[in-house]
Amino acid sequence: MLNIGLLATEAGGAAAEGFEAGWLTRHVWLIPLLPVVSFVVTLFFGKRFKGGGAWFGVSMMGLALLLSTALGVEWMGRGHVGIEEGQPPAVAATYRGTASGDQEHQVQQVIEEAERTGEPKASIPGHGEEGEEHALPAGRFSLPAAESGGEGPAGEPHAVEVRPYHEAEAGWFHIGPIEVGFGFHIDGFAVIMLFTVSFISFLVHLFSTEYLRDDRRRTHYFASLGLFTAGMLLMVSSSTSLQLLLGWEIMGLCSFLLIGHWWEESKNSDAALKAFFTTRTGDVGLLVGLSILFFGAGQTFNIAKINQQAITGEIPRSWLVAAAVALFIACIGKSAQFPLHTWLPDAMAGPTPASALIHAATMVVAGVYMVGRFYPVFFSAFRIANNALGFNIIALIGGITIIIAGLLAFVQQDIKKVLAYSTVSQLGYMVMGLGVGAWTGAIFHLFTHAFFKALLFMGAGSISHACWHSFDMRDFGGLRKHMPKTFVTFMIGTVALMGLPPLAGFWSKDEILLGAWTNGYRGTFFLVGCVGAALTCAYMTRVVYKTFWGEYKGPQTPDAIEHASHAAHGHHDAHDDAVENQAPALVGASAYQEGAKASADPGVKAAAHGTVQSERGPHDDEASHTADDHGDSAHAGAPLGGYPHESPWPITVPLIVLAVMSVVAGIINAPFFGLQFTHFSAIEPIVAAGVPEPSFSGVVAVISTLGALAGLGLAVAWWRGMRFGLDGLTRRNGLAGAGYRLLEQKYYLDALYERVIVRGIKGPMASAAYWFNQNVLDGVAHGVSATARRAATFTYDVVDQEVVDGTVNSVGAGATGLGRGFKHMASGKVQQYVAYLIGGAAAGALVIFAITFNRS
Amino acid sequence: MYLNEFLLLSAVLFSCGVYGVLARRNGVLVLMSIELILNAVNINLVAFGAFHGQVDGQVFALFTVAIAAAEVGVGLAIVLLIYRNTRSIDLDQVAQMKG
Amino acid sequence: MLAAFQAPHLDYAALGPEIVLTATLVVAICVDLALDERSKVWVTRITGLGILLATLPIFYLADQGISGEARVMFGGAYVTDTFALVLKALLLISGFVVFLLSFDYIGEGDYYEGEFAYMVLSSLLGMVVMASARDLVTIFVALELLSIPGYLLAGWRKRDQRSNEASLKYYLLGVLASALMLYGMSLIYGFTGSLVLTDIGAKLGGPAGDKPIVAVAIFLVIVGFAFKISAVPFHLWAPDTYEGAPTPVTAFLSVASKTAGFIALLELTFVAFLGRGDVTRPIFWVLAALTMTIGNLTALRQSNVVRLLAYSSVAQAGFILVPFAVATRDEAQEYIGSAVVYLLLYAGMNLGAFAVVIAVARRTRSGAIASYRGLFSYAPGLATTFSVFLLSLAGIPPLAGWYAKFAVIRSLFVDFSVAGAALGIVVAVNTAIAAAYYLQLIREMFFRPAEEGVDVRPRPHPAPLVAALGITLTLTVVLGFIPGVVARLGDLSTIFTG
Amino acid sequence: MAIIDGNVNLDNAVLSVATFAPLAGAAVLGLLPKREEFLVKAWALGTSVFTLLCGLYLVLRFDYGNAGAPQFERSHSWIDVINSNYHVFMDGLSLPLFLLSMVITTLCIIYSWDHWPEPRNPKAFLMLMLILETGMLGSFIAEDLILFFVFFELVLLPMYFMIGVWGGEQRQYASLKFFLFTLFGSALMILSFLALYFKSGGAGLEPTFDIPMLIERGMSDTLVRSTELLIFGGLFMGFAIKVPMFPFHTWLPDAHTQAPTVGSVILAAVLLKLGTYGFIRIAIPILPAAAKEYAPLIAVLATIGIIYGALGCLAQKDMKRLIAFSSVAHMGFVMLGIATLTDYGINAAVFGMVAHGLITGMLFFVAGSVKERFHTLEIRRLGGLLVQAPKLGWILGFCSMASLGLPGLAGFWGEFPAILSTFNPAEGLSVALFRTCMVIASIGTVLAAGYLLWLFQRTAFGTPKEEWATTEVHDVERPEWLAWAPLLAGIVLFGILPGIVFDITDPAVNERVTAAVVAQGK
Repeated sequence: MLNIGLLATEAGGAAAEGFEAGWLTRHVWLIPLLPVVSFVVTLFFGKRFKGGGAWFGVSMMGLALLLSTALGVEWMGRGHVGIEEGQPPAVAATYRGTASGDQEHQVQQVIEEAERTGEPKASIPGHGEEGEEHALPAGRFSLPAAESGGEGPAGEPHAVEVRPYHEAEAGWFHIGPIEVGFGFHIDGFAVIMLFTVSFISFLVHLFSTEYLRDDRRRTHYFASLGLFTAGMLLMVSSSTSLQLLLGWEIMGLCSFLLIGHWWEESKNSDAALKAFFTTRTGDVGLLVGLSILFFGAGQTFNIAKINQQAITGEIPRSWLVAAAVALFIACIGKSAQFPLHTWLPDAMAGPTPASALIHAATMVVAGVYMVGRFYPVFFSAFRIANNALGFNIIALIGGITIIIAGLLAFVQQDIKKVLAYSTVSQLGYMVMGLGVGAWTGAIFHLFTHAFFKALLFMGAGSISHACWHSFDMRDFGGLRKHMPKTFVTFMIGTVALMGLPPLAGFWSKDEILLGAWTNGYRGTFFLVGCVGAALTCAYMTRVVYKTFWGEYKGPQTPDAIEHASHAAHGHHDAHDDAVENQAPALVGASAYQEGAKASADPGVKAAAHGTVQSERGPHDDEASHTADDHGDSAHAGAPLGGYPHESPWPITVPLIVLAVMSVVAGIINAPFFGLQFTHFSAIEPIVAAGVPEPSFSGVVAVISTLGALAGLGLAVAWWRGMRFGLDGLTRRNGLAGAGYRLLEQKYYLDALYERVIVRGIKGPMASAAYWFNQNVLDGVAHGVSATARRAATFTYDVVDQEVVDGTVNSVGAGATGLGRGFKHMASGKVQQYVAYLIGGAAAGALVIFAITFNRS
Repeated sequence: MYLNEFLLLSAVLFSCGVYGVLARRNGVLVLMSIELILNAVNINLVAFGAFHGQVDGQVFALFTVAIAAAEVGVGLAIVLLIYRNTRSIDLDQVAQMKG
Repeated sequence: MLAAFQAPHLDYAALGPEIVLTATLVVAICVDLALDERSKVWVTRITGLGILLATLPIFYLADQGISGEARVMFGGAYVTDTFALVLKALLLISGFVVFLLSFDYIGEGDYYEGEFAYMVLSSLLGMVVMASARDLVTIFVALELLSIPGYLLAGWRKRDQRSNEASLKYYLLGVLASALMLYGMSLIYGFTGSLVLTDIGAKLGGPAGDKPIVAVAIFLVIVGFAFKISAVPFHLWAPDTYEGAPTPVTAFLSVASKTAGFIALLELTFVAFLGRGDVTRPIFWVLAALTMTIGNLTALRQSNVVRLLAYSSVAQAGFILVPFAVATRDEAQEYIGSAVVYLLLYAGMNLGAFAVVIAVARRTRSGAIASYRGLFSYAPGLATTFSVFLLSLAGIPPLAGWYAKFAVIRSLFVDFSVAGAALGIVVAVNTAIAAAYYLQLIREMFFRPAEEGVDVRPRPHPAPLVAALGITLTLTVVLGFIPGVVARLGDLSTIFTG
Repeated sequence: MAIIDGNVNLDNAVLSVATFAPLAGAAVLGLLPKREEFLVKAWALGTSVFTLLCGLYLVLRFDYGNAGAPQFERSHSWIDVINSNYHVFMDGLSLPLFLLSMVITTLCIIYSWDHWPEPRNPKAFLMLMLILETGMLGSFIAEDLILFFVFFELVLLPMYFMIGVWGGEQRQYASLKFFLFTLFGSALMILSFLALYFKSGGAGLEPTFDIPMLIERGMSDTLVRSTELLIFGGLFMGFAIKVPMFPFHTWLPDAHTQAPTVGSVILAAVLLKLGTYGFIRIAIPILPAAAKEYAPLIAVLATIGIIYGALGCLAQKDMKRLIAFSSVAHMGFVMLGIATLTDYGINAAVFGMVAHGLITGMLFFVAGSVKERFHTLEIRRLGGLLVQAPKLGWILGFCSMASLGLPGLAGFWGEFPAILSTFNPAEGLSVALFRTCMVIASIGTVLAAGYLLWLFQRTAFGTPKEEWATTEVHDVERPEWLAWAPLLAGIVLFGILPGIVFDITDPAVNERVTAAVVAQGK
């Protein structure tokens, strides 16, 4: 009756005839399980471990990384094995379609064939214990590269080797007539995501061991990291949409926990709330969309089935459109697309490694992943390959996001916020890529972006670690001399992000642009992409220049340190009062000063705890709980002599590894490297859906690179002092000034909205802004909660307490009033009683007489 | 037989009794008015008995007479009791309890 | 000229309870005369015993009667059928509980014990006779036999002006009501030529009953008993009398006397008047609706517990009238059953409520609702018991009262009609209103702290009172869970209709 | 006519024993001396544990392969004049709620061990709790309308006293409101029961109160439609007030806010379910045609309830009142599921009931413990709970997350499937209307996140307010752990393995509820 033996499912009966799934493919559940174990163990027993359970998490993630790498290798190898070993695949046909009209027919054939032969029913429905495996036979599909008119140079069709998927499902529960399964769907997309996520997560874990060494809630932090990773891994490997939702929401929870990790300050908890609330707003779309697809696809949560039916047109197109729009709303929320992007920069309130994780490989790419996963739905719904309108909502939102986020990045002083907007912008690329049909480009960009964005965030963390936990670029400068490793790796990340060849970003960005080019978006989204690339180069130049060039401008003496971190002190002390009876006096200004003196080696960190630790032992667990630190603000005493220092190995090693990846990740799909990425991109539903697969185009590459270089050149020139007569433009020219302010105020998305709603005053932007807010941005977290609270107060005070309650109460009052009236009847005088008696009798008699008299 | 005349007489007596009960403040007079009502009933019963040629009506009337005597006896006792306690037989004075 | 006197057939078994009661009455008077002041308590004991003894013939008869036929005497004027048996048992047991209540109440006050005992006994005798009376004369005699001692009992505390007032009001209105009733009876006799209910019933169904004046006559008879059951607008005596009379007497009046009134109404309605159901149904409909509603609403505003219970019992009468308001001849048994079920359950809970009032008054010497404040904190047992009765009166399951309410509501559906449905709504609304004032009392006892200066020491209660509480409490709780017993009794109570 | 089931075996007996054991325990408790407090507490705990063991025995003996069929059935003549029987059985619909009631009562007694509301009177308090338990248990197994009614109402009194005697400042108002609302509803309900009874007779059939028999007789086919609608209307009022549905919900926030902690827990965890259970067990299967007519109304009211409850929450300044209002929203999801009249919807509803019982019960426990420590529940005055009592704070966070429907925790399985099912209501219902409701209801989930997180942020995050800065606050204590651990475990367990509930309820929903609806459509 119970499905407790859930995960112990083994492929019941024979696997598909075409090939045999490798051991890891069949046991892929191990990968998400490891971080779950890490989470549970760390949460409940972490405090008993040395280091608060951090190293347990690191090792679990290391293991997960190993497994997922092995899985990747197995996956890449398997397809070849299947075919080379000569087991004739049940369906191994090569379609060469030339006319796009034929294609749909062909695809249907493929699917039908596949269904007939490739789907062994390994389980009897209703027996939850048994698993169900689907594995589509391998086949070779060849599809026309560009459907949309053969304009591009990539019109030549080329053969793509399709990787079938492997699916293992166990019964989870029954509801209604269907059995909902819990299982894993392994195809190239899932494999590459598993790898990326475990890779980044492992490095983030490692990085955090140092970065949050003395954090008070280190254990919680690592537990959350574990759960977060588990959520993402579960999501990318899930076979059902329900499970996808599960992973999706777990991430939402963990982002809440991580962003709000230092919840003592309301700024942080506000940001956490905002993140959760905004993404949750988008989730409405997910709930609705999944429901539509569930019924549309004949009551199934199975993603593969939904995709198949979306391709074959079994789901009515109107349903598909509704579902696609709904799902895309979820993507807007989760992947921080315009106009729900505002939570993401705020989310920088969390610890930097967590930001790296959120922004590089998990949370924010979940939306993109989801769209990619359900791509056949979107593809059919919006007719992406063959769109008469010339645009669709996905590409549009993506494009807008690229530009507006890119512009915002220019006016940020906080290095993390620049990176945050950069993330938003890059996510815009991915979304736009999906919108223009460059599926491979989008997920490839997702893959490469993970490395260099993680690198940049961790680099920023490293810088901040060295500079008294400031993230303000005005405090930096000239750091290339002090932090060579960080500098070099950061530079690599920057160049990768800029999309300059031959680093990773180039290859993936190029594919997206190529898609836009070949799929008929040459005049619009291709252009947007190039402008975006130029913007990226420019603002990253700004960051690099402000951080690494020039002179160091940060505080240099302990006095200044104390001053700088004074604000942070106030509440720390309050904490210590409450926490575990440790003497708060020990942690204070004197602690910092003494610590600074006592610490002989600038490389050994955490001198700030000198006093406390010397009393209780430097590695005492208790001490690290007490000692007041919140990572970011607590290591303020570290740099001696007034200058920043290079970070220790747990920080630099991840940087170096990521730098290497940022260099090589792009190459794997380079034409000269044999397009190895097709192992992961040429997956069954995508190919079947007829998503075009353009081949490399030199023209596009040159144009995009030129665009990027233009941006870079201008920016470098600017920072070298060439002002082009633009200096002070914002002061001189009203329009430019307004533009600047617009950026500075983040398009007034947050600020104006709050001002208008909360204060109920019509601001200077008056009706236009009000209209904008009311109609366009109703989802923005603050606005909704303010309106809701207002409405709630009204409903509660007026409707509930007055009307509904009032009615009830007045009925009661009426009853007692009547009672009072009747009470007067009994006056106490006996003859009055007699009168009532006689009167009643007489009246009654008369009435009765009259009535009966009439009748008779 | 003129039944209607008897009935009319009875009705008039009945009405007089009712009037007395309602209008008189004196307890004893109220008791007497009640006697009037009961006698109206008796006239009815006897008249109907005769009309039907039965003794039933007269038997009932006898019962009524007897019981009326008992009732009035009890009534007088109560009025006396009140008189002893309040030195008044004005029924309007007897109104301590109300509501 | 006398026809040869033929002694009527006397069924001594059927007259058993009456004979035992009469004998007890005689013995009590004699004993009272013989004993000196200190031994007067024996009179009460003998009376109590007599009442218990009087139930024995009922059990014997029940054993015979359930399968056998009704025993008819005096040409149909006196009938012992299952209906009579059930209600006689009810009356006797109620009477016995009243005795338990008054045992110490009368003993502790400076009252006349012997007289009290046989006054109650005579009244009880009248009631028992009423249960068997099936002609107008017998009904009238029974009514007066049960009423006249009642007038005297109400004024039992003769030095107390309130008691005098209670007595006077009860008396005056009672006499007037019986006068109206008699007038109505005389008219009915005139138009049907018979005093026996079955004959009247037969005639009223025919052309003789078609005259308007007959309808008026029926109404007047009903008014006479409407007074007895304190139906609005003939209820005004009840609160004052209940308040002024000694509490055990009040209990007696509100339960036994009211039951007797309903017995007469049941007999009259279902045997004699249903031929003119078109007349009785509207009368009872209006009476029921008015009685429930006004009784309940007025009760909301009371500040004295006894008055509150008085109005509550007015309202309860309204509920009992519901089956009358929709009664038809075809399904007569359903309606009689509902009313009987209500009477049976009502007796237990209402007597219990008065028993608690007596017990509380022993401590606080007050009947004000305010004096019940915080009762739970110093007398949790009494408070809990009282709430059981009150909630039962409110009809809250699983206390017995729910089935009473259920039974009358159910009767509305037997022959579904619009009028019935309308009355159903009235009943539903009234149930909620009634709950409000019962809860008000509970609130005082449970939710509020006791006032300063209240004697909060535990105090023992006299055994008879405890016994009375025990009996009523047990019945109220147990019958709530197994209402089938009462339902069965109601179902068995068939009135002999010739 | 009495149906006497000759097959009296141990299992059947245990079902009745489990139901009446608390009542018997309460009776014995009444005889124990009030001063022997330990004895009193131990006896009460022993009784509830015994009951729970009986329940567990039944859970073990339950035939899961046949969850839709009546099990442990027992029928004994009760009030034979009206053909009402003591007919009880357990099936997949009853089992989860039956067990939930037992568990919650036992945990409440454990929690109460050291937390007695003022005026302190453990004996009376525990007696009420045990009486309450019998009422709850009986309601979930009664298969006779009259029997159901008696148990349904049996619950009313103890709760009334619990609120009235041990409640907060406005306890008198709240308890009276609770009582009168419910009483009004049940008055209409009993009218409908009677109408069903009389209408079920005729054509050689004896009228009956027996629920399965009424379902079998297909009342929807024999009744005139207008009559049927009236009867359903009565049932609707009775159950909707208990649920409570908008706009009959106003008693709920008051009752919850004023009730003592344990009272709130029982009220939220079990009592509200009596209403929804009534819909599923009685109203819909007996009168499926009328249910279809009413379904749009129910759906709309449920949707309004979801939004309205959430808005109500956002306006609250008091933690407990906020949680109370959240019940309105959550029960809205349950009712929305029911309104679809589909397998999905009703399964979701049953799951929602269980989940809401666990989660909101837990939230009320936490609120009670916060109140005990800070003597206030005013959100403005609280803050930094995570600093002063981190475990308590995180439990609050956990429950908030569960309550807002986070997948992987129990709340999700009541919420998402309900939304899902609304997309595709039963045949014959307005698709457009239901889909609109679906979208609005899903917005409700966002609002839920809003108010719960806002609550959590304001109370648990940040630093303690000045007035509590020096207060010694103890973290979760042993009785609290003992009482809470099963609930917390349940929330996770049901969240991960929803099949535990769905697999039991699904056959029952199919066979006992939707079968009637589907048959009606043909």
